Amino acid sequence: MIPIGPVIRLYHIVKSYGDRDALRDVSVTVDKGEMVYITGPSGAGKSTLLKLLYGAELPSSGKMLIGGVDVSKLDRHSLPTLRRNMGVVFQDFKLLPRRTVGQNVAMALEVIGAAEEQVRRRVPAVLNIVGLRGREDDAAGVLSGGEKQRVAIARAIVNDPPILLADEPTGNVDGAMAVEVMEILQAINLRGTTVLVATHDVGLMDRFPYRRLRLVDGKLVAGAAPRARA
Amino acid sequence: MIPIGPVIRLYHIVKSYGDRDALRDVSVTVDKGEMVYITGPSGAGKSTLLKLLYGAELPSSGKMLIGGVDVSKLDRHSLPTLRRNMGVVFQDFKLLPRRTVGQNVAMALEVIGAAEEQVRRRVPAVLNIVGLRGREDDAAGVLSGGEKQRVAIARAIVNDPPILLADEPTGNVDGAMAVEVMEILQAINLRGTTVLVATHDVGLMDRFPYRRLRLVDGKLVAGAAPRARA
Amino acid sequence: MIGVVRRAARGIREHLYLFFVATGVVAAALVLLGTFALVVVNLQGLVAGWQQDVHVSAYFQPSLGVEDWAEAKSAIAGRVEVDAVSLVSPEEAAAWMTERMPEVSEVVGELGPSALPASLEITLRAEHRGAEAVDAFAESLSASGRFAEVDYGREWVGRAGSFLELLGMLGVALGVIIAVAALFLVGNTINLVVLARRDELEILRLVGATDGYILGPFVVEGVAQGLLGALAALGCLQAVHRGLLVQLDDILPLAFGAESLHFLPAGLVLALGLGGVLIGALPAWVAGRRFLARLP
Amino acid sequence: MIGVVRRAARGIREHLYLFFVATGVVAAALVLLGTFALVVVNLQGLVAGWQQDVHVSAYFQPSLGVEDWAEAKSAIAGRVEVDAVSLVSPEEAAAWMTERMPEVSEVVGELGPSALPASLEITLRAEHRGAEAVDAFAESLSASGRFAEVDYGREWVGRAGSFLELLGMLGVALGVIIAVAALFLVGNTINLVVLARRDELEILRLVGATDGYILGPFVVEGVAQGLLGALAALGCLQAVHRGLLVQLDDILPLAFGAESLHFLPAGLVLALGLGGVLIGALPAWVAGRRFLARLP
Ligand SMILES: Nc1ncnc2c1ncn2[C@@H]1O[C@H](COP(=O)(O)OP(=O)(O)OP(=O)(O)O)[C@@H](O)[C@H]1O
Ligand SMILES: Nc1ncnc2c1ncn2[C@@H]1O[C@H](COP(=O)(O)OP(=O)(O)OP(=O)(O)O)[C@@H](O)[C@H]1O
Ligand SMILES: [Mg+2]
Ligand SMILES: [Mg+2]
Repeated sequence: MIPIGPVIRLYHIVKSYGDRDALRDVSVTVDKGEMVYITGPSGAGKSTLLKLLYGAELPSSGKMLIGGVDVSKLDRHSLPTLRRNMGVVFQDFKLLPRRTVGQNVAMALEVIGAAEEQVRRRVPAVLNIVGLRGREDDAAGVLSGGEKQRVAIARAIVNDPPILLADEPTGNVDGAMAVEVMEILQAINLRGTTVLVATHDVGLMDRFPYRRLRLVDGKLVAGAAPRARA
Repeated sequence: MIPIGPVIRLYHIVKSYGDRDALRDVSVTVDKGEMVYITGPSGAGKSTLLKLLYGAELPSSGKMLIGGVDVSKLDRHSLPTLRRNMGVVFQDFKLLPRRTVGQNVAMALEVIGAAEEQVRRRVPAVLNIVGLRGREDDAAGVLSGGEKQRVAIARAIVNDPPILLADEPTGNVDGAMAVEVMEILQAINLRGTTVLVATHDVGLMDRFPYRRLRLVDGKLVAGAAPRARA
Repeated sequence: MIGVVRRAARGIREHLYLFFVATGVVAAALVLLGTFALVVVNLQGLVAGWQQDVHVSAYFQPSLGVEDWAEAKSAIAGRVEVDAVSLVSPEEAAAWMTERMPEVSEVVGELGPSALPASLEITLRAEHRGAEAVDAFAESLSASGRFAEVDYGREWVGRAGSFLELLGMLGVALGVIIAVAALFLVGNTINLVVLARRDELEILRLVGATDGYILGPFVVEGVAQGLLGALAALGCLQAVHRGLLVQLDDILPLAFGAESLHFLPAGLVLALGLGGVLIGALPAWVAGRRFLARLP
Repeated sequence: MIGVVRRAARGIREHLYLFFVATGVVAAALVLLGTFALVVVNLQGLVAGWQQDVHVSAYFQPSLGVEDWAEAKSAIAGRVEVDAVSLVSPEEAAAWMTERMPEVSEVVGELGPSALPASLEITLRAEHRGAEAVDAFAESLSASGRFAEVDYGREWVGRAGSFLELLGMLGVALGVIIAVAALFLVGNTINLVVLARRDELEILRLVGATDGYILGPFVVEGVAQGLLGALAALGCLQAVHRGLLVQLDDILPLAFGAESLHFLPAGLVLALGLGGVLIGALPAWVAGRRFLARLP
């Protein structure tokens, strides 16, 4: 893993909802190929930070560059391009309950126009990685919480995105499975993907030590810059 | 906490979905006023067990008594009575996103016909307990994951139910908050409420030691009977 | 009771869009039904008006005199079918003919005032203006032996009568089609509204609400939708009616004689309101119940 | 392209209920429009048939003879307004009168065959049967000085004409009302369908789908809804048509003469199909786009 310059740069980002500030003056740099935690207590702004990165929200002020592109004022027609270059594990999964596990995962390949043959090959492969081999044809809606979470992870990694954002990807799985999930993310990171993981599992962060961006009440209190430069 | 006999009794409960068995021959007794963990890996059947208890699913076979009433074949018109005597923290929260936090919590009081004055008194009180004082008028849909989870807890405890079922109530909160949540559940248990908590947080179970019903692949592998009798 | 209404009001506020869609659909359904009723009521009035032109002319035998004429007139005036009878003397007949048929006026003039027979002009009551009733009536006059000829524009009676019958049938057929379509459309909409609010129903049920507790405000909202929809529909219908009146100002007198377009009679207006409440509340109740029945 | 259709098929399978609701609403809208068109087409045919009864009778001056009559006939036959002209000789007129007005037949008989004037019976082309056109035509005949009298049932011409005009206006008014209601109803339904599928749209957008990728299958589903709805509507309309034919079998000949009920002309059937596709696909596109525009 050779850092080759920043891929994500945030300058003085503020995000307010009415009179509540979810993020206050956050400036962060993430290098290409880095793996970074976003941590902090409930309501600190972790998910909000990720939402800004995948364009679900626009910052109230400040500037945001992803791969050199200013995404702080991206119009909605450029968003799909940004999102095709990102895998996102949503905190609430965002699966389609009536589609099968396989179809939910395939979705991320279909929207980028992947060939059918590639879909047939990749989908079972990633389901195998997250331990859901054989569940391909079950409706996503009937899965257990932890199973849904793993489908969400499978969908986020199926098209080998350059950037992976994971919002509490181990919140619904037991300790052993959480370690497995972290190992999956680590393996992806080792292949060159930039990985941002929002989590509050201190044990896990201790076991897999990477830089921690710590948010408290919307303020970044630690980990603003890559370790080498800090 | 004086155990005064079993309030929940399960005899050879089986729950199958098609050819998948979520629960296989589970027999369990829970005493009145007890606090019990339901644990096991992802997909082991924890949520399914709770769903049977609050009547969201009927068992495929076996017998289930709650407070002496056979609920294994309860018709749907008797379900409301059962549910009014239970607080449930759902794994996916089940909040109404467009209603305010206060309204979501008040809902559990309104359905039992509580007086308006009681609603005005109890709702802020429980929101205070779960650390959401001042968020009463925010729409539930805009809350962070951990905040939603705490609203769900507040709703489950607002009407002081004799039985409390909590499905992974600490999955979306950080360590310190998880301890707080456990302390809340403990306090409620100390007031006489029977509490069942599905969780896979081993650290928490070690810190708050109660009986553990351990499910693996739908089979109960430990903790079938209260400690005193086991 | 107050609780139900308050919860219904909250439901409306929270789902304002859904409420207005449902209200709009109820209104649209009622506008269709009401417009249809408006047209039927007016066309029936129109054709019934034409039917008033149906007269039976009974020409006396030349052998009868003034006294016989008067006697026959009062006898016929006493019959249930008869609305009015007037006697046309030979002089009046000649005058009428001279006016209406100028080409034969000379001939009539040459023949003198009593060349044409005296006759009775009989108007029948509305219930007895059907082709068959008129046939039977004319037959009975002929059978009395007093008249040389009984005449009543058989063709015209038949045409207006069967047109009225046709309108009646069309009215029933179209009415049924429109009513079925209206019910179907409102039912569907309410179903979709229930679908859009499925989470709410499911969650209420999970926290221990009874079916009645959940359905109560739903039905109240349905009543509100129905009432508002009916009001909106009446407004639209009034506008249509006014618009037509203005447009048809110069045509109407020709087609209707002195008559004008009617608005719906009060009974139908009331029916529209009640219908609105019904097609607002009933599907809400049915759809809500059906959805709840599927929940555990 | 194949991908879009396949995804549309999947969308239909996954939301079969929504698909059939939308199709049903399109069908209901088209049945309303089609029934309306059916009624208008047939009533217009009916009243136009009545208008054919409009004849202008022009009675020659007594001073003119057979040759003048023939000359006038061919001159008038050459005019653009005129469809057909026939000459009624005094003998024919007498025969007609004897038949139609038996009460004066004796009188006519006494006067001999040439007592009545010769006349021309003129039928006008359909475009020239309006009250004003007939007025003008009659005027021009009178002005020629050849005729002692020009007669044309002014009242009847006016009545049929203004009834036709009334129908036309009613037709436009009702057509607009029904069309607006239909669009409103279909639009609402599709909006509700989009609402029911909002999660799908939102999630597709979140994983990087473009608006086009999301809307494509949506519009294809709309086309399918429209086509199926139009087919169903045509089936219903045929059934209504048949049903009316059976019901009206005995009434029609009286009201229409030899005529019968028409089904919609091919052009209107085609319009119905296209209209179905349009009101199926267009609101799907509009509603989908509007919903997507609100998503980040
Ligand atoms: N749309 C919104 N409107 C108003 N407030 C919002 C909105 N979205 C988020 N917030 C608030 O912003 C704060 C940060 O939310 P965020 O979801 O980023 O927290 P988080 O760090 O992810 O917490 P958790 O660990 O509980 O998921 C919370 O207090 C939340 O209530
Ligand atoms: N309606 C259903 N149809 C089919 N399979 C189901 C259904 N509900 C649950 N299952 C399966 O039953 C198993 C047990 O599910 P359950 O939700 O009880 O697991 P859990 O112990 O709560 O897991 P987690 O910790 O991930 O929440 C899972 O494999 C799940 O996929
Ligand atoms: Mg979060
Ligand atoms: Mg579970």
